[in-house]
Order: sequence, then C-alpha cells, then structure tokens
Amino acid sequence: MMARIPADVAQRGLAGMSGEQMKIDVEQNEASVVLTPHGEIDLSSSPELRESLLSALRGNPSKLIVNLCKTPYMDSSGVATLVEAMQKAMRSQTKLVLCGMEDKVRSIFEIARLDAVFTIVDDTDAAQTV
Amino acid sequence: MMARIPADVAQRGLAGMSGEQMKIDVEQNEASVVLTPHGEIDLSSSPELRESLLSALRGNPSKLIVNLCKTPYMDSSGVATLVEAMQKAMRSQTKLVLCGMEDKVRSIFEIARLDAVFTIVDDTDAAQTV
Amino acid sequence: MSQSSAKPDGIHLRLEMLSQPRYLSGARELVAAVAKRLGFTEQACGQIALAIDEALCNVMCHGYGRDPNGVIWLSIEPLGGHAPDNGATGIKVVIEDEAKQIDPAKIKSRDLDDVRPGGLGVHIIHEVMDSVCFQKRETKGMRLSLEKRIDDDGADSGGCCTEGACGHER
Amino acid sequence: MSQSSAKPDGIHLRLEMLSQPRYLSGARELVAAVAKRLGFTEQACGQIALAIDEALCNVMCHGYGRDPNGVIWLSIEPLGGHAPDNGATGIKVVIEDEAKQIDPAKIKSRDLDDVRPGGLGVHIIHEVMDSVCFQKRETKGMRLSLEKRIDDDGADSGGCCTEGACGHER
Ligand SMILES: Nc1ncnc2c1ncn2[C@@H]1O[C@H](COP(=O)(O)OP(=O)(O)O)[C@@H](O)[C@H]1O
Ligand SMILES: Nc1ncnc2c1ncn2[C@@H]1O[C@H](COP(=O)(O)OP(=O)(O)O)[C@@H](O)[C@H]1O
Repeated sequence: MMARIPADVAQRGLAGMSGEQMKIDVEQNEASVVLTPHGEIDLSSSPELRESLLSALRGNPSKLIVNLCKTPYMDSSGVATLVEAMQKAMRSQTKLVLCGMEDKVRSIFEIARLDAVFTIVDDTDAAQTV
Repeated sequence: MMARIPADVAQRGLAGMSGEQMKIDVEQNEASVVLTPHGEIDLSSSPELRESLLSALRGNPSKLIVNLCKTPYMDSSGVATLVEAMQKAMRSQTKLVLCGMEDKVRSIFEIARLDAVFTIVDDTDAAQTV
Repeated sequence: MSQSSAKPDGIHLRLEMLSQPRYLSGARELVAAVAKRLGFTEQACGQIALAIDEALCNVMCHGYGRDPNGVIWLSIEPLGGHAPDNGATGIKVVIEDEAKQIDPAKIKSRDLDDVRPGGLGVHIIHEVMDSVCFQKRETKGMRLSLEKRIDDDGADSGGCCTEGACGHER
Repeated sequence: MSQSSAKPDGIHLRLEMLSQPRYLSGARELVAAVAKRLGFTEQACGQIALAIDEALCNVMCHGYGRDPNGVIWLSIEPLGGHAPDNGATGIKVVIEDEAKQIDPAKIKSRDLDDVRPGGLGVHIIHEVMDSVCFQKRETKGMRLSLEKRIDDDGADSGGCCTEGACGHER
C-alpha cells in the first residue's frame, strides 16, 4: 500500500531529505551576526539550521544571535543543533544569544533544563546589549 | 482495527457529536447583539454557532453582529449556518453584519461568491455604524 | 489494516478514520502540514485543507448518513517524483469509503446565484483542486481522487475530469 | 492495509506513514488537532505534539537507521468512553514499527546535567506523557504506547511504567 523508494535513492538516506523548505535570514553587523530561521525546526529542517550556524561561526563574530521570533515550533533536534553551536561558540570566544522565543519553544528548553544553560533574552535589542 | 460505536449511541447520530468545545461570547447592547465565536467552525462546531445565532435572533435585535476575529477557520457548514441566519434575520428586520474576518475565512466567502451577499466590514466599530 | 510490506504505488501516508466530525480537524491539519512540506504556500495549504474538509463532510453526511461508525480512508501521495529529496510538483489525495454508492454525475453543487444554506462543498472542491474525480469503488463505497499542482492558483486549469467518473488513474 | 470491517478495539484513527522526516509535521499536527477536540488545552496539545515528534524521530533515526523506506503506524484512541459525544478523559497514542528490536530497558535519555547535543527525546516523552511503555512487538519491530490524561499538567503522575516494558495493555 505504501510506496518504497528505490535503493539508490534510499542510500542517500535522510541527509538529502532535509531543509529544502526553511528560509534563514542572515544579518551581518560589525561584530555580531543575527540568524532568523523562518518556520518549524524539526528533524527535517534542523540540518539546514546547523549549516547556517556553523557558517556564521566560521566568521568568528564576537556575538551570534539566534532570533526565534519566526519559529513557531522546535523539537529536540533543533535544541541539539543549538547545543552543538553553543559548545563550538564557547571554544572560539563567540557569545551565543537566543531571543524572541515563543512560550511553546521556551517550554522545550525548560523541559530539557537548558533554559539556564543558554543566554536567553526577549528580543534582538536586548541581545545586542547583553 | 477501528472501533465501532454501540448501536444505541450511534443512533443519536452526529447531533450529539458537536460543539462541546466551542466558546461563543455574547455581548448584548441596546439595539445590537455581538456574537464572537472562539475557534474553528466546521461540521463539529457549526451546530453550536447555529444555536447561538437562532437564540440571538429570537430577541429581535435591530442588529446582529458576528465578530469572526477569533475564528481561524470556517468550512461550508459554517457558511451555511450564516446564510440561514441571514435569511431569518431579513424576515425579522434584523440587520446581520459580519466583521473581523481573517483572509483565510474571507476566501471561502469569495469562493462561494457570498462576499457580496453578506454585509462584511472590518471590525465591531465599523459594524456598529454600518 | 495489514502491517505487511508495502506496495510501491506512490502512497506515502494513509489515514484510516471513523466518520466523526470531531476528527475533521485532524485530517485536514495532516494534509495541510504535508502540503506545506511538499512546497505549497501557506495560502494554498489553507485551501487544500478546506477542500479535504468539504470532501470528508460529504462522506460523513451524504455517504454515511451521519453514522459515526463509518470508516474513511485518506491517502496522500506527492506528485512528481517519490524520492524524499525530489522537489514535488504537487499532491494527490484519495478519499475512500464503504458508504452508499451514488452516480458520480449526480454529485454537484447548487447554482451559486440561488442563495440558500448548504450546497457549496462540491463547488469549493472544484475551485481549489486541479483535478477532481468521483468514482464508484469496485466493491462498495465511493472514491474521490483529488490533485493539486504547486504554483498553480487553483483556478480551473484542466483537471482530468471535473464532472463524474474519469477512469483516469495515475 | 485491509479495508474490511473494523474491530471494536477503541482505535478511532490510524495513520500509516513512511519513515521520512518531512512527514513529522503532518503526524504531529494530526495528533495535536485530535487532542484539541478531545478537550486538551492548547498548551497540552503542543506538548503532546512534541512527544509524538520525538517518538517518531527515534523510530526514524535509531529504529530504521534513517532509511526513508520504513513504515510507521500511529493509532489514536480517546480514553474514557468511545461514544462520539462522551467527554474523553484522555488520549492514547500507539506508535509501531518494523524496525530493529531493542531491549526497552536500554531506551533512556542522557543525564540532563551532562550537557551535550542530543539525548533528550526520551526524557521529553516521559515529561509530557502520563504513561510511556516501550515493548518489543510479537513479530518484529517496537511498540510505544503513550497516554495522557486531560487536566493533568503532564508532571510525573504515575504512569503504568516509566522504564521499560510493562506488559500493561488497556
Ligand atoms: N460522498 C457523497 N456521497 C453521496 N452524495 C454526495 C457525496 N458528496 C456529495 N454528494 C451529493 O452532492 C450534493 C452537493 O454536495 P455539496 O456541494 O457538498 O453540498 P451539500 O453537502 O451542502 O448538499 C449533495 O447534496 C449530495 O447529494
Ligand atoms: N525507537 C527506538 N529504537 C531504538 N533505539 C531507541 C529508540 N528510541 C530511543 N532509542 C535509544 O534511546 C536513546 C535515547 O534516545 P533520545 O533520548 O531520544 O536521545 P537521542 O535520540 O538524541 O539519542 C537513543 O540514543 C537510542 O539508543
């Protein structure tokens, strides 16, 4: 009843199945970069967020702001991606700041007890001054 | 695999299956009544909207305003309910006005070519003066 | 519902549901969310959800005569390449039931100028979808096959048939 | 998937889906919309959606090793009376697969204090749901049975088991 995918396509696995939908705005300021992902962050879109975070970190900004005001949903694959970015950021003296979180998204950080581990502020203005 | 419902329960049919979720605010002014349904209006909730409209019309207000600003979705059962109310309202010299429609809801009125049949205004203030 | 191996017929998701109005929202949200991931705009997804809702309402009300024990199957197939990373060109949704059969030619909405409650569902389905095929199923019940292409405004753009059975199957 | 008559086992909706991340949103929106109609708050629906998403991610990644051809079944049952107008007291969701089997006792999340990417899904599922049962299916694959009661804040409130198989079936 259900359609299987040919083996050669299947072998590419899930890597190729991700992220063709997600738009991520990048705003480059003097010393900071603001990333604003648009849309739900789950297993299908988090690889694209990861690419975008790693690419921003390669520029060694003093601050990397992830603005989640356009993110109505995030699962643990998104959280994992942000944890990885935070650890990379710490090693390269970049300050990672999250802002603009909706309650629904904040609740996963609370459940994972990561709300105290990340620097989380209200909006990009607060993120610039923190 | 799927659960059937006992015959005696099933006989009550769909009437009893409706509307236990929908909240409808009723605001009674001197000559007008404003109904504000909260939530999606589909086959499962439109009977409750219908009850509420008929009850308001029984009071013979000179104006009945249906404020759809808390209605993110409506299907043709909701539209049918409003058409019925409009016809009843016309017979009893009540003016029926719709307001607060989101684009998504407006589009079903357009598809059904009922956007010119109803009096549709932006908000309750406009509805009071129309 | 057997859990044995799946035939490669293009169906990626299949929902079996009881004919109860309280489950309409679940079914249309499922289809809308899949359409979103396949590349439809937010607006198109809203319209697809509406068409699915109208089709399911008709099965519940006319097909099953409001019996809450009827079963409805809804299957979803991406059009234009089934590989998970291929850009889909559209969506196909097939709705099947075991309800009473009706001549597909008899399924039509009222004249829009004759304003009265009801009689809009079939019109809405035709407006939103590019292809609309009502068929009697081989054994019992009806099958409604719906298709919509991405980047199409949903206007009348030559579905395989717009009235009655077409016998056209992908 | 057979379309013959349905057993009265309480399941009202059943989704069969391929193990592809792009279909996660459809599955969780389906469950969230049904939960809403059964009487859960908006917030509870969001949490249920998250738990379902995490469970499906685990089947896709760990069970099927990211093979996009795996099949996953998700069934939904209202708890506390199956009549369509009876107030439900909760929801039961069962997720089944044909993927590799694992000892249910081995399915657990990392220590939360040891901050590193990943290792949160199982913890989230336990936090959100009142009852979480991992089991090996009789033939092949795993079964995860999840329950949540309405008007329960999702805090640890005595599910039938929180670690490993419980053999408890409603
Ligand atoms: N699934 C169905 N089974 C039987 N008859 C149907 C079905 N769908 C539509 N019809 C017929 O087509 C007519 C038009 O349907 P529709 O445009 O949705 O308006 P309404 O449902 O309000 O009557 C219905 O009145 C019914 O006679
Ligand atoms: N469906 C499953 N099949 C096999 N193993 C699983 C399954 N679900 C969870 N596991 C095991 O439990 C561990 C913890 O899962 P989880 O808390 O979701 O974190 P993560 O998926 O990030 O590793 C996984 O690493 C895996 O070993």
